[in-house]
Amino acid sequence: MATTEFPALGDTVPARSRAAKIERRERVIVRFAGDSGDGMQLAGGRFTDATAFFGNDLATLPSFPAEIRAPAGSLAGVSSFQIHFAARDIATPGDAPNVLVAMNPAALRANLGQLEKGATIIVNEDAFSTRNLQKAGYEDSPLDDESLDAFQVKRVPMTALVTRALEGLDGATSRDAQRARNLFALGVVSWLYERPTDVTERWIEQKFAKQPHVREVNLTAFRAGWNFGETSELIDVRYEVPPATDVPPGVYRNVNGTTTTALGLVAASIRSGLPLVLAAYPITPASELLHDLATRKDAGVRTIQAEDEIAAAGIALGAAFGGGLGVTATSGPGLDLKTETIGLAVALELPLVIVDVQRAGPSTGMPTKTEQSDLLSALYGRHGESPVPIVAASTPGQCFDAAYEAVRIAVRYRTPVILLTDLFLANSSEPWRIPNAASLAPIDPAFAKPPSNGGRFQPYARNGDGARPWAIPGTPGLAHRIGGLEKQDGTGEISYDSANHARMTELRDAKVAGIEVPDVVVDHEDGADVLVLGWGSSAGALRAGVRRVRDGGRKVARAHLHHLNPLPANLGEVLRAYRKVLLPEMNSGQLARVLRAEYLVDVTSYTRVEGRPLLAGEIEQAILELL
Amino acid sequence: MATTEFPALGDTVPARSRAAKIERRERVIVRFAGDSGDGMQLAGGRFTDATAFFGNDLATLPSFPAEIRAPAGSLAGVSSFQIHFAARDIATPGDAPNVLVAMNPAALRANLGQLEKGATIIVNEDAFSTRNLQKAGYEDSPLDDESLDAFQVKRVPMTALVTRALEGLDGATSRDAQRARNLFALGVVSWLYERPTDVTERWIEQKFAKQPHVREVNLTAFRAGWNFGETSELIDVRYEVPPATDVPPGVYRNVNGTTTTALGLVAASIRSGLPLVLAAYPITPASELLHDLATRKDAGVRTIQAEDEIAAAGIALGAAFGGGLGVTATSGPGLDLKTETIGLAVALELPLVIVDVQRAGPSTGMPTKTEQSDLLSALYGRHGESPVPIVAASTPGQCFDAAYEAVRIAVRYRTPVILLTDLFLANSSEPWRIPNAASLAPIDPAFAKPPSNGGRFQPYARNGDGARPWAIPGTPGLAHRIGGLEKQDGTGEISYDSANHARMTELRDAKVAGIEVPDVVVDHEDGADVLVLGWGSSAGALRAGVRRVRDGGRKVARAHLHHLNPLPANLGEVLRAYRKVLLPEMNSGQLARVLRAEYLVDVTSYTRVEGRPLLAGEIEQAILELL
Amino acid sequence: MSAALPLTKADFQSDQETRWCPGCGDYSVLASIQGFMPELGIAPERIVFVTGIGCAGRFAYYMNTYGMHAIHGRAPTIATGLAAARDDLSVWIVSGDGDALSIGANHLVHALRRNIPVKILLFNNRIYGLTKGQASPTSEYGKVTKSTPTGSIDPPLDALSLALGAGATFVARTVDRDKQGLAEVLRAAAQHRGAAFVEVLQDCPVFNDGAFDHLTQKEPAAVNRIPLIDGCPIRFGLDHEMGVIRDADGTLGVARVDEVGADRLVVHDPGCEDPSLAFALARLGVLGAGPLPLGVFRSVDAPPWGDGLVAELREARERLGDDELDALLHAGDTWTVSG
Amino acid sequence: MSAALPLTKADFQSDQETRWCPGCGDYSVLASIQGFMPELGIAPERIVFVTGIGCAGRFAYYMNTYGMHAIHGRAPTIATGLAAARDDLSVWIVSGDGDALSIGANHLVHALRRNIPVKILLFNNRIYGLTKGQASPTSEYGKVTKSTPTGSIDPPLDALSLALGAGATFVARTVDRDKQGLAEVLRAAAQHRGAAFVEVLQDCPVFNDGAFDHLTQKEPAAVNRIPLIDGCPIRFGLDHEMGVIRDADGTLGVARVDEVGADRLVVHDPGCEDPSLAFALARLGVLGAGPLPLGVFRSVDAPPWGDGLVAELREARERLGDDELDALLHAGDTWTVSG
Ligand SMILES: Cc1ncc(C[n+]2csc(CCOP(=O)(O)OP(=O)(O)O)c2C)c(N)n1
Ligand SMILES: Cc1ncc(C[n+]2csc(CCOP(=O)(O)OP(=O)(O)O)c2C)c(N)n1
Ligand code: SF4
Ligand code: SF4
Ligand SMILES: [Mg+2]
Ligand SMILES: [Mg+2]
Repeated sequence: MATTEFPALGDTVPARSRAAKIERRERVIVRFAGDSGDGMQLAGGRFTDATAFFGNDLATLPSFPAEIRAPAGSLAGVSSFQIHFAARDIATPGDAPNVLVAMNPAALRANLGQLEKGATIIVNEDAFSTRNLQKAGYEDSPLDDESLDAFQVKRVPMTALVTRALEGLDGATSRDAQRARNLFALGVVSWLYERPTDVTERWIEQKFAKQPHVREVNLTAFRAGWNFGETSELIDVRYEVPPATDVPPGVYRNVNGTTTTALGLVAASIRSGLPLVLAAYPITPASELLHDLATRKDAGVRTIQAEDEIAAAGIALGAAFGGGLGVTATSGPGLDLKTETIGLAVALELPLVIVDVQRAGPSTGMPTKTEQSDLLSALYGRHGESPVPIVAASTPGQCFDAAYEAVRIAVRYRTPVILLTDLFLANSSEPWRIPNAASLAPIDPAFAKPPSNGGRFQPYARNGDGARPWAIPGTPGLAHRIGGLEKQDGTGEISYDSANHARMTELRDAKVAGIEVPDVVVDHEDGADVLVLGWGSSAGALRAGVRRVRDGGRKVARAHLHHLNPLPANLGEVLRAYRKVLLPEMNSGQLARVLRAEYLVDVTSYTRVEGRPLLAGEIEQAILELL
Repeated sequence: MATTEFPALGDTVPARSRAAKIERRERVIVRFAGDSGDGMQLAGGRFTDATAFFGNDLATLPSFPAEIRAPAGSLAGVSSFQIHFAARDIATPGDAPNVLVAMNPAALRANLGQLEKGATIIVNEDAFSTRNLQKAGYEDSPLDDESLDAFQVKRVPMTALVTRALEGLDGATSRDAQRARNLFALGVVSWLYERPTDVTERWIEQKFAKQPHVREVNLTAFRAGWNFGETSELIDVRYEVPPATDVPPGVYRNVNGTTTTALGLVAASIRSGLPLVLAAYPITPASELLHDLATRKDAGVRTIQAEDEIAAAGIALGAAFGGGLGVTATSGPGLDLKTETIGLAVALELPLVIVDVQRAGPSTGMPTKTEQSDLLSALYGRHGESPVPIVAASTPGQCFDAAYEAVRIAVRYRTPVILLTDLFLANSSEPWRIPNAASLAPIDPAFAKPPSNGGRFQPYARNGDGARPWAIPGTPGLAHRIGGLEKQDGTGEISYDSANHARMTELRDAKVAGIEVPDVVVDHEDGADVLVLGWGSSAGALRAGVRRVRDGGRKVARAHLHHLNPLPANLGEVLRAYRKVLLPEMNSGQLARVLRAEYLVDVTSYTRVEGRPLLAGEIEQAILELL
Repeated sequence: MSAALPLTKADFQSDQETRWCPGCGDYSVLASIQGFMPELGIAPERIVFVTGIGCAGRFAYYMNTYGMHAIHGRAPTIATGLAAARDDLSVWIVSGDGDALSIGANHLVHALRRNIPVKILLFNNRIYGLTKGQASPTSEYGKVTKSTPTGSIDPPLDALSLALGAGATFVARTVDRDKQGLAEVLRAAAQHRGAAFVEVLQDCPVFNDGAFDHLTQKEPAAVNRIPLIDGCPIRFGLDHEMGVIRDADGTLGVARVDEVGADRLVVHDPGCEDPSLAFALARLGVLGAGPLPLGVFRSVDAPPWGDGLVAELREARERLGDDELDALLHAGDTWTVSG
Repeated sequence: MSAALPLTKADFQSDQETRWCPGCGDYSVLASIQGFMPELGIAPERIVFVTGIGCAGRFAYYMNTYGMHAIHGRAPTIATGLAAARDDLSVWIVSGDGDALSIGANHLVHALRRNIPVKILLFNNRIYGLTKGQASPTSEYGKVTKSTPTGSIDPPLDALSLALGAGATFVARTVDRDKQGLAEVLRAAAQHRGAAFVEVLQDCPVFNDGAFDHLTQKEPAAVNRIPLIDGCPIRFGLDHEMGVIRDADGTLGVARVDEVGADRLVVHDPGCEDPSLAFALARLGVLGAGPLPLGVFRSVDAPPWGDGLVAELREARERLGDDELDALLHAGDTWTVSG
């Protein structure tokens, strides 16, 4: 098999710098994989920062074991972090890794299937004990048979090397060596791709400023990894991935969708002056948003862990009634529980933002896997005629705009708004071009003022947007009572009148249907007669898939929806302008149903319900089949 | 104004039988209206029974004041009962009454608007006191101005007459007179339409067997009313509505949809041998089903008033897990709360029946008004890909079949089934041709048997229907664990595997899509190129509307859906066979969305969201506009 | 318009026609509360009534304050959100026994344990009124109702015991027809900083007529009401001839004072940190035919939920403008791509 | 196959790999319960474990009985339905502090007040484990967790107080590492006819490490465990030098026996009708650092919910065939239309 033997630990390697052959690469996909305890997320995160600094465009995708805690070394316990970086604008964390770092047999086995042929595998040889091999379900070591022939395997005795490196350090224990293996691996890969070391070292120094010992251990391990690359002949080529040039200018930061969603809400709160009250009940993956916002008291944010999702929705709605920016965040099962309260918000016509970080269903489903299968439930999951606007985020960075937009609509139109993101967006990261505050659209709460004329207040009178006054407690002269019973148009008093009910149903409907949303923009090419339409987190995969098709010299158009209710005014026209419309979704074709009903257009559904993001490759195939 | 003066109470009328002119009528609509306290529902109910016995076909519609208790004599406090009876098969409680019995000014005012021109109004003139007139918002008495000129008004001093009639009875109080006015009115109308008196008198005797005084009071009042018709010249014409001849032979009974739903469930329980466990949380109008089944312990029925709707669904599901026939019943807001548990049932693949007695939404809406606006929420109101079969009842009598069918599907396919009825079906009654037990389709629980071979039990293995085994606790050798997490195909063990999730999603989908449902039957006429399609309680109105159009010599086809998921296999073909498809719904066009998405057919929606049943007249109009 | 102080009962009466059944206990409670409100000296627009669904829930419409008639059982969640966003309002919840103890019990429990700054009034008529007469969690065992035609098989919940079990800092009980007792309890509740839980026994003449006659009809009331007075030995009866004592086994019981001696009487101490005393009193007369303690069972001062937090956050927010927002957005590692 | 009696621990071990974190208290509890089950002499297929969602919720998969891993907080409703349809099963609920006391508290309360024939085990680790470390309703005030980085502002709930407030007929507490204590409590719970509520204090080494060390580590445990023994004066401490007494104000406290005298010690009476005694004991040591009563707080025999009803209905049903169904369908006034 194609492995390079590493000189036995006995004969020491002279630490001379050697010039390894350098090859240029346009794009590279690296995946760090190990046991949950191996700190792969940290290694990946650091590598990402260095890469961002270096100026590559990138996209990352962490993958954690299922919420069930798994025994160390088992397949179920494997945790991985994938980064895709390139010299040009990229769209997804990538399909098949070019390099896999496998810290133990389970990590190797769990990830082998997704590697491209000829990929490089860097394994921690020391972890391939019989015990670990068994845990991973290996009869005998894959390092010793032909099973890895298709790959470039680099066997590195990381544990031994780290231990040796730490010998110099006094007080260093074997536990330290165990703990620091991930930084050794990070060092190796950083060397391999010529990542700047200072970024990582600075981070280590800051992070462990208060724990000098830990700091030293980590620094030593990281440098040992780098030097290993530098000195050993084991790895004979280095790869150069020049900085991206086609990225729009601006100040960037690397963020995942959870952070941007939080920032979008905070920005909306500050710009509108509305106190942000986030009420949530923990649930994977939405909990992260609660965790993030809970740290933002200094931004005036109040977070409340409610007793359940029903309470969380009620608390957010109560805050809105009081003139706050009421937000509640959850995932599938929690959305089910909030439906009755969302329906109340529809009747009350108060601003309320419901963030649904979608995960794989039905029922408890697969809580750590992604999916976009809550669309129909967001649209229709309430009894009665109960229209709710829906905004869907498309990339980690775009979550900021989506969250901000959701608030804008909720406040301007006095309505609950459901913001759909998903586990993939929440966890994966990309460089985000930071907007500046002043450029953000204003959000005016426009609270109702005390009547000058002393006239009778009409809580259900409507403005040009079809929105009613937001009259908050404490305002003299506006005291009024509202509830979930049908209301008299204008006065808001209880009414059981047939004609009035018909009219109110129509008014609620028209208000939502009339929300101003931008036209959908089509990335069209002359001659293209196939449109690839998408929504949500598949944006990246669709963009990449389309680009591959175009790189192959074929013509295809692309458009992505951020508003799912109401739909852009020009959408029908756009759909009819193409011979075929391909609509890939991570569900059984939910948006397709909506579009077919709305426009009677025979869109072609491409559905994958596998609890994973779509891949650029499969999209490319799907498109080619239509051309 | 066209009223006949009644001889002043002073000069007594000789009690000679006189032959009033008799006119023949094909169909008559009578509405009894009075204050909630006036016993109009009782009067109407008795009149209905007599009419049923007499052999007319009929349909009734009670209408109660909103759940808010209203002051006596106020408009909000008006309660009414409408009966439509005829010499031929009829379909609805009727649009505009020919006769209105108004026990007080409020009753008159509240109902006047719906009367046909020239209708007869029988008023209790004694109730037209200044106080009552004010309560009803009348400046001066409508009996004394021209406002009623368009009608035949019969002023009857009921209170005085009943009082006088009771004089003979010792111990009779003025309270008795008050209480018995409704039977007097019943007597008058019974005379007017030649209803058999014995039916009513027998009922009174049985009902008040234990209270001789009350019995006498009621009998006296009833007879007094009859004799009043017989003796006074006030009413100069009687109407004869000959027994219906085109009703299929069989044994009939007059029932509302609540009773038939209950009977359908009980029948399914007895035929299948499964213990019926109904768990519900009170809510208007679904509470009635709980009340009915709570009286059926002798049929082995267990009813449980749960702490909330979530618990009700969980209890029903728990009963199903234990091998019971788990049923839960609710209305709109309660359906919202059950969604998460229904989703669990989808994952567990256990039989469960959810009855949703629809009412006007959104939110609390109008709890005492009818609507069919929960369809989309029943179809899609759960996160994730979570398909659930849906059965919809069409008439009070048909609720029996619908309930039975829902159980059949749930048990055979091991799936939750949502049965949609509505407030109108639950409350209104019609003669029901009683099926006989032996003719009902068998329902076989087919519980899993202990493995003969001692082989390992596969809780998620599937049979030809795509259904899994129902292995109930207590069965040796089948002990297994199931839950809401995604399961390995076959073994049912927890699985996070992508391909398996895709496969399970597909299997769940295919199982529901593959449910055997009968083809939709079209009532077609040669040359008809317009199809009127309906679902749910509008069946009667559509049938009547279509008949009117045909009576007018125009051609139109009609079909009604009882299965909304899956839809009948031949539906697409049927829809495409017509130039236009008219789809009337008591919502904003929910089924229309489904059909458009499913078949890309441009169905024409006719929607009324007024919290009331559709009227034959408006359907007739809608059809004519399409012809 | 902001009603000029001093306020009158009229300032708290809305223009909505009350729609309860004739003789409903809710009328008395409404009148008492409207009559009491001026005492608070809080302008009507600073007062909010949040109610659940039920006859009791209609209360919101009749108060000329801000009000929300929410959904069934969820009023405490709405009130919690209101208290999380605002610290300048007087928030009141009105709920029924089904609303608060059946579908809404979870929210009640957590509102109490968090000690939300809100007054919670539970109108307990031991029946479901609005839905026309089903059993409620407080209906007696064996009770025949529309939903339990052969008698309920569920033992009833005791609202006070549950509230105390949840850690409520203020717990009281009164009856609809006792105008004065109601006012006293409301006064105490209004002064309490945290969550004040008040059970109001309320007659439903239509579906559970006379459930509390023994506490409201002149004659029996004098015998059956056990008034709880802070710092006083607990006595009751026509001439206070009865009293509450602690038996040898530690439980509470009633006895004739002349038989046991006045010094054996339990002295009422609502301020006691340990809720056990209040709990024992609650168990002394769980709703039934016999004598029942009325008044304030427990009143312990404790910081309300998130005390001062609203103000703290307001100040934080007021310091923030576009510049601070920009800083926030740029937090962490950033880099610049120049065009 | 139906395991032939006598049963062994192995008969209750499923083939599923346990997936808790190393050192999780759930392992000890699982082992104890699997070890105890044979005692019941009930065939595994007649036993059902219904669990909620959470680490505790995974318990169902590891018992070789029938089991349902339901949805979050709803296990009591499933178990209630099971008990409503079947009277020949031994039904157990396993739940966590978030599952039972946060989202599921309402169902817990009603299952207890109804006295459903089911054993309810609440694994209380005072944290949300499965969702990776947020505060739970039993987390201490001020606790720093992922969801409360600046410290929780919610005072904790006490599971036992809530259960007693709900009218529970059987209430007990034990700790994960106390194999014997756990078995004793399970034994008592198994014998109880109605709803038996057992709080199991459970260590979560990953997110709330050592929360109960003072009750599990040899040294402090001897000092901090207050064993409750039916009919005995309540004593504890290394040489039983400490005891529980009732203070003048009626509340319970601890004191040195030699100082107060043995005869002043409270004698434990779990069978007392009045739950006040048990409640006082629960308040004596609400979860904290100090001494804590362990064992059976309350055990009062009362008819379980719907006692005999399942059998009664079964018999009714068994009398019904097509003829009876026909009669049922024809009930009331009918008439015949002949063709
Ligand atoms: C989610 C939901 N479930 C059920 C109902 C129906 N409902 C309205 S009020 C009520 C209970 C009323 O009883 P209670 O709370 O005691 O108030 P009361 O009418 O007795 O004052 C119920 C079950 C509802 N409106 N919403
Ligand atoms: C409806 C719903 N909301 C939230 C969740 C997420 N969730 C799973 S377990 C859990 C709480 C776990 O805490 P606990 O009940 O104490 O059990 P533990 O893990 O500590 O044993 C939560 C919030 C869920 N699965 N379903
Ligand atoms: S039903 Fe009872 S509680 Fe409701 S308004 Fe009528 S009397 Fe009052
Ligand atoms: S998170 Fe805590 S409770 Fe859950 S398995 Fe791990 S140690 Fe046990
Ligand atoms: Mg009530
Ligand atoms: Mg926990």
